[in-house]
Amino acid sequence: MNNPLIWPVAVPLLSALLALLWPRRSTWIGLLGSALSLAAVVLVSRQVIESGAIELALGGWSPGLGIALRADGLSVLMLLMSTLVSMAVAVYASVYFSRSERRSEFWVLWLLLITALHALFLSGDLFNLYVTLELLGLSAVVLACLGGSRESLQAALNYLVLGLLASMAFLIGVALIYAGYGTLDMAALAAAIESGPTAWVALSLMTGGLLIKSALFPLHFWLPPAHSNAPAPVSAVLSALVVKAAVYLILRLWLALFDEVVTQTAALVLGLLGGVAVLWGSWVALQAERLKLMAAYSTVAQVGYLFLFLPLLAALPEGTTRDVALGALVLLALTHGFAKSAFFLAAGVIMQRAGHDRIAELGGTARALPVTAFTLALAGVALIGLPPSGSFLAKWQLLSSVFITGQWIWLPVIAVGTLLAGAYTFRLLGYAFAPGEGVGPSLSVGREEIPAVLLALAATLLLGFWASVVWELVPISAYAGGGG
Amino acid sequence: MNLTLLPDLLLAGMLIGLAWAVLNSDDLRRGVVLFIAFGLLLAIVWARLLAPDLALAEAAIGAGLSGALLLVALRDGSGGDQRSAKRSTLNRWLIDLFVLVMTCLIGWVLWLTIYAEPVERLAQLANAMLERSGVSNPVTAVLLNYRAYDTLLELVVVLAAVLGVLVVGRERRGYREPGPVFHGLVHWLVPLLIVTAGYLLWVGAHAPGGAFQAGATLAAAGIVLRLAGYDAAGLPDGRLLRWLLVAGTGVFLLLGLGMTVSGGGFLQYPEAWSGSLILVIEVAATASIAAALVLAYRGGRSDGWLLVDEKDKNREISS
Amino acid sequence: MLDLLALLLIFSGISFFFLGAIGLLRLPDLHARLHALTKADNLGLGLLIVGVALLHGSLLMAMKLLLIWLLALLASAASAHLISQYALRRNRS
Amino acid sequence: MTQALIYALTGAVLFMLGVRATLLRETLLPRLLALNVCGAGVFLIFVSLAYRGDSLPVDPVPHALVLTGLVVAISATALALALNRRLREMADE
Amino acid sequence: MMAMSVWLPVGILLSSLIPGVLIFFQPEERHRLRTWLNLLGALIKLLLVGMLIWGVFHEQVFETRWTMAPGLEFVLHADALSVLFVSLSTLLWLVTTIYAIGYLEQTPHRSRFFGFFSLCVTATVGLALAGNLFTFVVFYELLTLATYPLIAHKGSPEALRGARIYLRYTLFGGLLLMIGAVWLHTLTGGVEFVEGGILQTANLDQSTLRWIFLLLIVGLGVKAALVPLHGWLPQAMVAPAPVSALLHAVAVVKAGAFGIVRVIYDVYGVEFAAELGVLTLLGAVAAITIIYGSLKALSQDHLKKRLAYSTVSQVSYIVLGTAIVGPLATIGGLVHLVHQGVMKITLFFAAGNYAEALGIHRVSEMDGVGRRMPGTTLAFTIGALGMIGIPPVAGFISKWYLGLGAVEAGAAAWVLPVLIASSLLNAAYFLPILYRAWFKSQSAPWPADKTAGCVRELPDALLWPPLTTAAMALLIGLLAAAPYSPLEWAELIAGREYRQ
Repeated sequence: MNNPLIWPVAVPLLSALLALLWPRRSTWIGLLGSALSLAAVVLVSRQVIESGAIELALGGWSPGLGIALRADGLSVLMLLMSTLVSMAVAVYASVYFSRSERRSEFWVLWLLLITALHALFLSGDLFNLYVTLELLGLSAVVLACLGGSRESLQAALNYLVLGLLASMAFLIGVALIYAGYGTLDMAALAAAIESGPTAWVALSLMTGGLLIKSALFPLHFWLPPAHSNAPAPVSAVLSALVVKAAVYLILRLWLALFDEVVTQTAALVLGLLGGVAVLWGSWVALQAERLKLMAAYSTVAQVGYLFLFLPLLAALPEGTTRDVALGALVLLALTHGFAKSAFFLAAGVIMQRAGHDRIAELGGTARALPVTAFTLALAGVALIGLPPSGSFLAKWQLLSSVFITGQWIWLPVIAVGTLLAGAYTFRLLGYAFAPGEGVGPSLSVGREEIPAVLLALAATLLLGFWASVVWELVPISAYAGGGG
Repeated sequence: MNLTLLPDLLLAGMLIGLAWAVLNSDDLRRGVVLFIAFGLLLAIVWARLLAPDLALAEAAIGAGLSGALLLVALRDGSGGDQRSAKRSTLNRWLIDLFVLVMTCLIGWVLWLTIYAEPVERLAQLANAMLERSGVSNPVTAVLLNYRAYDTLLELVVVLAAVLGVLVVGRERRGYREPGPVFHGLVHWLVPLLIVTAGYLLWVGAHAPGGAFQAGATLAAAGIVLRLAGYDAAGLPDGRLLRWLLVAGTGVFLLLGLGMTVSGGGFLQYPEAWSGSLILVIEVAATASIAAALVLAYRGGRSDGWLLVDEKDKNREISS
Repeated sequence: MLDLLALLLIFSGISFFFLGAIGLLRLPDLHARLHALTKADNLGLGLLIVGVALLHGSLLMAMKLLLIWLLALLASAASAHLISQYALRRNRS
Repeated sequence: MTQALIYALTGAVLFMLGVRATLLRETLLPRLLALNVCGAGVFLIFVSLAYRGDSLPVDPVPHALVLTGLVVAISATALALALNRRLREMADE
Repeated sequence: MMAMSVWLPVGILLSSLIPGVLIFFQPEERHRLRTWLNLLGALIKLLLVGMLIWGVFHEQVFETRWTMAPGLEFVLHADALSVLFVSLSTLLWLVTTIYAIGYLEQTPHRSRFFGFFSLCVTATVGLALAGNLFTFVVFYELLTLATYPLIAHKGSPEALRGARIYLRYTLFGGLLLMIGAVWLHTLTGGVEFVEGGILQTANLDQSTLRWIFLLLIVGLGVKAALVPLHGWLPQAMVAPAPVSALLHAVAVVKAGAFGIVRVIYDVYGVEFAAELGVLTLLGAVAAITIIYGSLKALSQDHLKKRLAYSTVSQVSYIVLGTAIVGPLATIGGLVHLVHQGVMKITLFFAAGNYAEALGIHRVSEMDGVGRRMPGTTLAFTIGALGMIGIPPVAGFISKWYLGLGAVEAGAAAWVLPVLIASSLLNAAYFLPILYRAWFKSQSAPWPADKTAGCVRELPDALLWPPLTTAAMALLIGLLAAAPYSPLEWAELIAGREYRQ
C-alpha cells in the first residue's frame, strides 16, 4: 500500500469500467473518477517531492523481466498537468455532454484516455510505452469523432492511420533496441546504450514516429483538422495533453536513454523544424477564419517552441544551466497545456451560444459572455508569452539559453513568433471585444464557463508565480543517464 | 550455398512476393484475399521459427479474423471514395529512395546485432523463473505474469477499440437463412469451435494456446453463427453484454489491486495461487476478447446497446 | 521402408495439390474449377496426412491429423457448395 | 543464426514495403492492408530475434510481445474499418 | 517593523490591484459600490505611499523578494527614484479616478473600464517599485496589457485602430526590451537596480554593452515616444479623456521615460554610460524629438492631437536631462518627470471638459470659450504657461535646471539652443489657443452644447480635478525649495547617484 504508483492508472481505469457498466450514472462516475485520479496523482507527487524518484516493480519481478513503473520530477509534472487539465475539462464536459446520447461512451473513453496518459507518463518500459501509445491513440481517435460530423470522422480516420504508422515506427525501434541490448527496461537501457549504428537507427525510427504524433512541422498536417473538428472538451485535451505525451517521450528518449547518442546536428535539425513550425503555425493561425482552427495552428506553433529547446539542451553542459533550460521547456509545455485547454473550452462555449466560430463574426462576445472573453484574453496572454504567465518565464530562460550557447539563429525565430502570436491573439480579441450581435446574450455565468477561466488563471498566475516548483522537480530523475 | 537454407529462403521470398502482391493489387477484393493468404503463410513462418503460440494466434487473429473483418468491410463498401489523387513523380521517387535507405539501414543494424557477440537477452531469465510463475508455457508466463501489466493495458486497448466501433457504427444487416448444407456445417462447427476454444484456454498453461487464441476461436464461432443467420451471433444484449466486455479488464484489474491491498505489489500473485489466478484471468479475458471481436464483426451497436438506459428511464418514470 | 511409403504418399498428395492448382487456373468455368479444386485438394490433403501420420508413427497424432482432414473436408464441401450456389443465383438474375 | 538473419531481413523489407504503400495509397483499405503488412514485418523481426537455432530454447519474451502486438493491430483495424464504414454511409446519405 | 518593510511595497500594489479585480465582477449598475471601491483603494494607496516617503527619506529599506525561476527574482524595492514616481502616479490616479467617474457617467462597460484603469495604475506603480530589470520587464508588459483595453474602450473602428497601432508598437518595444534584458541578465547573472549602476565594475565587452543599451533604449523609447518610435501616441488619443490624461501624464509615456532613467542611472551608471559613448546619441535623439514634436504640434488643429505631439516633445526633456552627465541636469530631468505629469494631466482634463461640455475637439472651435467655461480655461492656461516655461509655474524649474546642467556639463552649445527653440515653439502653439479662448468672441455655435441652461459650467467631478492639478502645478513651482517638494526629492536622488 505504501507505493502509490499504480493508483493513477488504476483509478481512472476502474472508473471507466464502472461507467461502462452503469451508463446512466456515467457523468457522476466520470467526475468522481477524474477527481480521484487527481487525488492519486497528488499522492504520488507528494512522495516524489519528499523522497525523490520512486519505482514500482509490477508483479514483484525485477525490472527487465517484469515491467517497472517510475515516477520522477518530469513525469510528476506531466501527470499533474494532465490530471488538473482533465479534471477541469471533465467539469466542462459534464455540461457539454449532458444532453448527448453518447454521454456514457464519452465518459468511458474519457477515463480510458486519462488512464493511457497516466500509464504513459509512469511507464518505465519501452514496449509498455508502445501499448500506452496505442491506447492513447485509439481512445483519442474515438473521442475525436464523437461530434459525428463528416469532417470530424474523416479527420479522425486520418489521425488514426498516421498514428498507427507512427506507432509502427516506434515499435520497430523498440525491436532494434531489444535486439541490441536485450532488455526493454528504460533504466537499464539508460546505462547500457552507447553510440553506434543500432542506437542511431533505433533512435531515428522512434523519434520519427513520435514526431508524427507530436505534429512537428512538416508532419503537422493531420493536427488542425483533427483538433478543430472534435467536440470542444476533446479538442482541449487533444491539444493540451495528447500531443504533449509524444513530446514527453521524445524528451525521455533524447535526454535519458540516448543522451550519449544524440549529436548536435540531429538536435539542430529538429530545432530548425521547430523554428519553421513556430513561424508557419503562427502565420497560418493569423490567417485562420475559424476560432478552433486558429487554436489548432497555434498548437502547431507552440509545439515548435518546445523543439527549439533541443539544440540548446544538446549544446549545454550537463548541470544546472541545462536543468534550468529543461525546466523552462517543461514549464512552457505546462503553460501551453493549461492555456490551450482553456482556449478550446472558451471556443466551445462560444460555439454553443453562437452556433459558429467564425472569428470575423464574433462581435459582441465580450458583452454576452464576459467571462469567456476574459478567458480568451488570459489564454492569449499565455500563448504570446507575456507576464505573468508561465510561458513568459520559459521564454526568458529560452532566450537566456540562446545567449549562453551563442546559437543566435533562434533569436529572430522567437522574436517573430512572439509578435505573430501577439498578432493572432489580439486580432481575435479585437473582434471579440468589438460591439456586435454575433453572440446571443447570456443570462448569467454558466457553469461551463468556470473551468475554462480557472485553467486560464492557472496558466497565467499559478504557473507564473509558483513556477519555481518546476525547476525544483525537474532535476529529480529516475534515469541515471541524464538530467531528465 | 547452404542447401538447408533453401526452405527458409523460399518462405521468405514467398512472404515478400505475397506482400508485394497484396500492396500493389488494384482490385481490393483480390488484395484482401491475398492478405489472408499472407497471414496463413506467416503462420507457417511462425511455426518454422518455433513460435507455435504465434502460429495459432496468427492463423486465428491475423489471417482469420482480420480477413473476416476486411471481407465484410468489402461487402458494405461501394468503394465510393476511390479518389486517385496520384502523388507526383518526384514524391514517389523520394518515397522510394527513403524506403530503400531505411530498409538498408535497418537491415544493416539487424545484420550487425545478429552476428555480434550474442547479447544475453531475457530468455534465460524467463525460463529460469518459470517455476515461480505458476505456468509452464513460457509465453503464457510472460503474458500473464512477468509482463501482465502489458496484457492488462492491451485488453483496455481492445475495449477502447470496440467502444469506438459501437459509438461510430450501427449493426450491419444480418444474413438470410442459409441452405441445408451450410446449416448442417454450422451445427457441427460451432460446438466444435467452442470446445476447441476451451481446450486452447486450458492448455495454454503448459503448451501453446491461451486466452487470445481461445478468444479468437470463440469469436470465430460467433461469426459462423451470424453467417448462418443468427444475427446476434451468440452475444447477449444490454447489461449482460456490458458485463461481458468489462469482464477481462475488470477481473484482471481487481485481482491486481487485490494483491496490492493484501500487501503484495500490484499483480504480484502469491506463488501457490498464481496458476489458478492466471486461469481465472484468462477465462475472463477470453470472454471479453471474443465478445469484442464479434461486436467488431457485427459492425456496431444494436438497438439493445442503449437498452440499459431505457430501462433505467422507465424505472425512473414509474417510480 | 515405411519412410519410403510415407514419402511416396506425401509426394502424390503434393502432386494432387499441384494438379488442383493447374485446374483452378486453366479450366474454363467456375463449376469446373471448383470441381477440380475440391477434388484434388481433399484427396491431396488426405494422402499428405496419411503420409505424415506414418512418418510420425504415433496413434494419437494420427487421430489428430485425421480430425484435421475431416474438418477440412467439411469446410471445403460447404464452401464449394456456397460458392456454386452464389454463382448459380448470380447467373440467373 | 543465418535463418534468423533471413527472416529478420525479410521483416525489414516487409516493414518498409508497408510504409511505402501507406504513404503512396490514398484510400483507407489499401492503407490498412499496408499497415498490417508493416506490423507483420516488425513482428517478424521480433520473432527472428527470439530464434536461436533449432536446439536452443527460444526467447519467449518477443513471442509474448508479438502476441500483444497482434491483438492491438486487429483492434486498430476494426476501429478503422468502422470509421470508414460510417463515412461511406454519410457519403451515401 | 521588519514585516512592515516587506509588506509595504506589496501593499501599495495590492491597494489598486484588489479593487481592480473586484470591480471587474461588479454588475454595471452598481455605481455607488464601484465608486467607493475606487476611492477607497486610491486613498489607502495614498496613505501607504505617505508612509513609504517618510521611510525612504530616513533611509529605511523596503524590499520584497519572491523567486519565480532560478536566477529570476521578483523584487519590489523602494528607493528615492521609485518614490518620486510612485507618489506622482498615486496622486494623479486619485484625481483622475474622480475625473473619470464624472466623465464616464451613464456610459456602458464602466466596470470593465475601471477594472483596467486600476490594473493600469498597479502596473505603473509596479514599474516604479521594480527592484531589478526582470521585474521591470514584467510590469512593462503588464502595462501594455492593461492599457490596450482602455484605448480600445469605445469600441469604435477608430478606437480599435488606434489600439491596434498602439499594440503593434508596444509589443515590438516590449520584445526588444526583453531581449536586451535577458542578454544583460545572462552576462551578469542578475540585474539589480543599484544607484550608480552595476556594469562599471563588471568588466564586460564594451561593444556588447552598447548593443544591449541600444536594445533597451529602443524598447523603452517606444513607450517614451522617442522619434521615430512615437507613431502610436497621436493615434492613441482616441481613448476617453481620462485615459489620455493618465497615459500622457503618468502611465505609458512616463513608464518609458522612467525606464530610460533607470537603465542609465541604476544599471549602466551615468558615468559609465557616458564612457561608452551612448549618451551623446541618446541626447541627440532627445533633442530631435523635442524639436520635431513641437513642430508637429504647431500644425495640428485637433486639440488632443496637438497636446499629444506636445507630450512627444516634453517627455524628451526627461531623456535629455538624463543624457547630460552632471547632477544639475539630472535634477532637471527628474523633476520634469513630475512637473510634466502634473501640467499635462491638467491640459488633458481641460480638453476632455471642452469636448464633454461643448463638443469642442478642434482648436479652431475654441473662440471665446474662456468666457463660457472660465474654470476649465483657467486650468488650461496655467498648464499651457507651465509647458512654455513661464515662471512661476513648475515647467520653468525644469527648464532652468536643464539649462544649468547643460552649462555645467559643457553641453550648452547644443542644449541651450534646443531649449530656447522648443520654448519658442511651445509658445507658438499654446499662446494662440489662449488668445482664442480668452480674447476672441464666439464666432460659431458650439458643436454640441450639452450644458446649455445649467448654472455651473460643469459638474464638480469634472471641474475640480483640472483646477486641483493646475493649483499643484503652480504650488510645486512656487514652493520648489520646500522640503518634500519634487525638486528637493530630485536633488536627493541626484546626490545619491553622484555620491560615488
